This record gives sequence, structure tokens and C-alpha cells, in this order.
Amino acid sequence: MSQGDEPSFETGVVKKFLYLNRKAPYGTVYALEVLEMVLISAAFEQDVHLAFVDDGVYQIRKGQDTKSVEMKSFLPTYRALEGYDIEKLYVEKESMEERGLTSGDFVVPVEVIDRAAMGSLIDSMDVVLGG
Amino acid sequence: MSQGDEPSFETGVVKKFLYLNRKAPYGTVYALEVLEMVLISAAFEQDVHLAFVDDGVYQIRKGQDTKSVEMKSFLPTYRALEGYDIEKLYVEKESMEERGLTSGDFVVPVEVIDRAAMGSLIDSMDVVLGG
Amino acid sequence: MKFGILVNEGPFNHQASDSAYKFTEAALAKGYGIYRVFFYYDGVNNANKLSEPPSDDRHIVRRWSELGKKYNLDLVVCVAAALRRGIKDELLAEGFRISGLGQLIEAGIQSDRLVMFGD
Amino acid sequence: MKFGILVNEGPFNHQASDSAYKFTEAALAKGYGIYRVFFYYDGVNNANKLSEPPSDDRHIVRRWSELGKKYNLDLVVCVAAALRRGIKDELLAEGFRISGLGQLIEAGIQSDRLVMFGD
Amino acid sequence: MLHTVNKSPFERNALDACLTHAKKGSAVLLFEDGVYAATKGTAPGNTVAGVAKDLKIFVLGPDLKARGYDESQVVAGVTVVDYGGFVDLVVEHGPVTAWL
Amino acid sequence: MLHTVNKSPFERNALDACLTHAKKGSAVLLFEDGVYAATKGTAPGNTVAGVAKDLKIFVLGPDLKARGYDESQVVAGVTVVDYGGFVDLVVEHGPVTAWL
Repeated sequence: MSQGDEPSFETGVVKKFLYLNRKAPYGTVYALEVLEMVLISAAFEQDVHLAFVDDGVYQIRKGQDTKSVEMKSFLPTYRALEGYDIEKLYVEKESMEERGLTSGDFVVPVEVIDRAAMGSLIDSMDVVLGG
Repeated sequence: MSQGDEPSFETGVVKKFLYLNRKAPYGTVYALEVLEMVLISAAFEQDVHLAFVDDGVYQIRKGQDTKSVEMKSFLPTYRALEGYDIEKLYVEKESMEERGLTSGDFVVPVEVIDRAAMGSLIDSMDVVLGG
Repeated sequence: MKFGILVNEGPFNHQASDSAYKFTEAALAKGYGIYRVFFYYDGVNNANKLSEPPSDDRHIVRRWSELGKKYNLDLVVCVAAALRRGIKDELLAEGFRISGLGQLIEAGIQSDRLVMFGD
Repeated sequence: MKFGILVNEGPFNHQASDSAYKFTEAALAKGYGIYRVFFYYDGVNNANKLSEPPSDDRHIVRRWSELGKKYNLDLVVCVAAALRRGIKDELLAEGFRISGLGQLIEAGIQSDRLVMFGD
Repeated sequence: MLHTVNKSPFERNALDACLTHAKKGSAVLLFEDGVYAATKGTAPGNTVAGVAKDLKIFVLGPDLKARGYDESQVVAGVTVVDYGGFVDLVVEHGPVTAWL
Repeated sequence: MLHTVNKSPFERNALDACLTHAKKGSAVLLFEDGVYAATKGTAPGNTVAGVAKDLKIFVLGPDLKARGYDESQVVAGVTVVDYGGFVDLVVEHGPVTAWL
């Protein structure tokens, strides 16, 4: 039942995985449990991409303080992504601007791309996950 | 654990209960499980109202045939409501028209009212449920 | 002033149970009564005593049990919704009980306010 | 051509598990392989053997078990998501097993297509 | 009547449904993902500020903070409350309609 | 790429998100509550009919029927498929993006 039971993390195949994040954090758990998928796919040495579209851009907004709602913050996990060589993070410009955010509002380095580029990114992937 | 354990269905108090239905049927279970609440509140002899707003108007659309999705249809329950003296059913005109529906599309007799009247109806209730 | 509380979603996937808990706690702290907390739809999953979240996260099920114990709350799980979803007596955490949907309607009648938390 | 199937929601509240089941059944009927069905988030609740829907409704849990038996499917429940929500070995319906999230990523790698069903 | 909205105005129609049905003088509480509707520099924020003369609009502080916002980023005319304030609103404004 | 949409276009932004990202020539399957987007006499139906020259739009018949619609009530340019057809779409169009 532990992850030690996995037959092996090495498969020899490298696919382009995209985690397409479109939901706001905390109202639902998706933002948190997606991160667990992200970390495991890095352990499998896959080509991991994260995209923040629509309300997904709120997931990486600075200053989240969950103490008074008593929920687990996942910003520390985001900050740790670089340590796992997960560096392909894309924020959709239109989604960001519609929400009054700028590229300085995020806790991690991201590349801001427009909707057309986001569509092309999605189109070039092998596996698209997220929720 | 059965409903026979209820202390009593008679409380002497009659409140205005509104079931505010705003979700489409089958994609989520709310339409089905709301009906169970409706029937029980009638058994408690409460003043029961049903409102169909936004995608809720789809719940009572004629012709639903769930055989090939293998889900339980709840149209028979709707047709049985009159037998429980539940006759205060309101459909919002704007919601109905936006979805290309007319008052002839419904499986049960309803009163079609406009959004302002729906707002007043909601405002006059003691308990608002639904999902 | 007495409140009835309705929880429509299970733990973790939605914030509904968290919000309901914080609201109930705040109402009790202000000295108001809680007539009943009723768990419907996926909300019945809040009563599953096998729930074991990571140690650095809140324990939603146990928190309800403890609040229930402290204030002698009536935590009621809908029998029909629970049967569908596989929540039975042997899974119930401390302080929860299974009963009919009539208990919700009764809470609507007997409470001054019924407050619903869902998706 | 092999498919991986991901189910993100529990039974009844959302149609996700129904759609995933019908898709899987249709793929098998066409002679395609199913590498694995993985249950994540509230999807882990699909494995609860105590589920007892009304007799006139479909039995979502049993249906997965039976399809699994017929086609020797690998029905995997995520251990971390299941622990949070109280789905443990003693609750598992026939044919389901609990394992790590790596099993999902592996399904993404080994399947020709990964199809996700959720809310 | 107290109306509650817990969904993001960008994702769902719950805020619109609430605002088009709530009667003048009613109270509206934005909480959970609904708090984004109270933030400056957004179209929903402008809408909310615009109706704040006819409706009493509140937003739940703990949910704002969880999402990285503080009071200074909330549009004019909206009052920030905590869970105790949420309870007070239910007491003062009568029955609750949750726009789920 | 096959895109899937399972949400009502009246309730959520999933259809819009899908249509503004899908590349020309891609396939889009509407299923579950997403099937309402294919119905005649509605604004989303008009939108879907309008993009059907650039995208291949499909709708799941069993979900239509469950909701009381038949093929004659589906806008022009949209093809009705069953679960087997859904499987074929996944086979033919490659990776799937589910706009949840």
C-alpha cells in the first residue's frame, strides 16, 4: 500500500504530461491533490508541464494564509517544485488579467502566455490531467 | 434506522418550505435527492413550494429516457407529487426561455412567473433548501 | 435562537464541511443553540470513522465528533443517502447517528434558522 | 490500443463514475484493452463495498466489480486519497486494490490514451 | 433574507443568480470561492460595488485571507466579517438562501 | 486532440474555455450536462453551430435522451454518437483534454 510497492519508477518512456489547473484553491481540493500527481510524475521522469487557466491562476497567488480556515496550505509544495526540476509553469495572460493579477503576484516563476499559445501548448501534449 | 423511528410527523408548526432547484438533472444527483426532501416535508404537513430556476427547469422537461445511461429517472416521482398535495410549482420565465423551453415542455403543471416574482417568492419563505 | 445545519458534501473535495464546522463553532461560541447538524447527499461521508488525513492536515471527521461531544450536538446522517454510499453503523464515528430524512425537516421546523452548506 | 481510465468523483453525486463505466464497457466491447482504471479524489468512494443503493437503481460499486471480474481489469484506488476519506482494505469491494498514485502516472505512460472523468 | 454565494463568479452563474433575485435591502454574504467577487480590478468586483447601494454586501475574511487577499483589496461598499459575523448576519437577516 | 465538455454552458465556463482553446480541426465531445450546449433555440446552441465549421463537434446520444432531447433538437453541424462512438473519437483524435 505504500509507494515502495511500485514496481519501478523507470519505464524508459518519456511523455509530455500537462496538469491543466482551472479551479480556484480551497473551495475544492483539486489544487492540492493535483500537486501530488505532479510530484509523482516527476519521480517517473516524465516531461511535466503545469498550466494555470481561468480560476486556476488563483492557485499560485502570493499571500495565502489558511490559518483561520484551518485548511492545509499548498504554497510550500509549490515553492518546492523547482527542487524536483519542475520548471515548466505557464499562466494564461487573459485569465490573469481578467482577475486583476500581474506576473508579480505569483509565488513561483511562471511564463505568461496568451490564450492562443496556451491552446497550442495543450494541443502538443500526450497526457492532460488536472481538475 | 428506518423512518418509523421518527418521533412524530406532527409538530403543530407549519412553515413555508421552498425547494430551489437550479441544477440540471443526471449530471449531478441533486434533482433526485431533493425530491426525497420534498416528499418528507409534505408528510410533515408543511407548506411546500418548488421553484425551478436556471438549469433547474431542465429537471421537469418531458421525454427523459434514462435507459441507455442506466440511471434512475425521477419523472415518475414528479408525476406523483399531486397525490401528496404538492401543487405549488413555479418555473422562472427567463430561465425557461433562455433554454428554448415553453410551458408545454414540462411533465407537471407549473406556474410560470418572472424573475422579479421569483425573487419575491424566495423572499417570503421560512426555509429554503435545494442544491 | 437555535440553528439547524445542513451539510451536503463530503470532507476534503469541497469546503462545505469546513465552512459548516466553523459556522457551528462560532454560533456555539456566541451562546446560540444548535438544534441538529444533518448530513445529506455526499455529506454522509463526514461520518466515516476510518478517515485518516495526513497529520499536518485538519481531521474533519474527528473534529465534528469532538465538537459534538463538547456541546452534546445531535449529528444525524441520512439513512437513505448513507445506504447508497456505503456509510453504515459500523463505520460511524463517535457522536454520529443514522436516521431518516424527517430529522432534517424537523430541524427546519424547530430551528429558527436552517443554514445549508454545499457545492 | 490500450486505455487508461481516471475517475475523479464518487458514486451518485456526479455522473462521472457512470460515464467512466459506460465508456470502459464500450471500449471492451470493441475489443480494446483497459490498462487500468484509477480512482482518485472522491473517486475512491466507488470502491466501498457497503454501498447499498435502492433496488430500482444501478449498483455502481458492484457493477465495477463485475466488469473487473469479467475482463480481469486492474481497478486501483489511490492510497493517499483513500486514507483521507476512510476507504481502507476492509471496505474494498471485490476486484479493487489500493496502491500509490504512481499507478496512475504509469497508466498515463503505458496506455495509448488516458481518459479522465470528473466534475 | 440573507443570501450566500460560495462560488467563483468567473466559473459559475451563482453570483448573477443571487444578485438578480435578491430583494432591495437584503444581505448577501460572499464566502469560500465566492470571495473573488469582492476583489478590486475585476468585472465581478465592479458589479458587486455597483449593487452595494441596494444590497448589504459582506465577505468572509478568513476565506479572503486563505486566498491571499486582505481588506484593502476589497471593493468599496463591502464589509468584511469573520465566522462570528456570519452567525450575526444569519440572526439579524432571517432565513438564508444558499445559491449553490 | 479530443476535447470533452461535461458541464452545462448556462452554469459554468467550461464550454467557453474549451472553444477558445481548441485548435482548428480538433474534435469536441459534449456529454453529461454538456449536451445542453447542442440544443436548438439557445444561445450556446448558436455558438456551437457557429464553430462547427472549424471544429468537429459531437454530442453523446444517451445523455441527450436522458435529458429528454432527440437528434431533431440538436443544432446543425453536430454529430450524435453513442458510447462506442465516444471510444472511436478517443482512438481517432488522440490525447483527450477534459474541460472539467
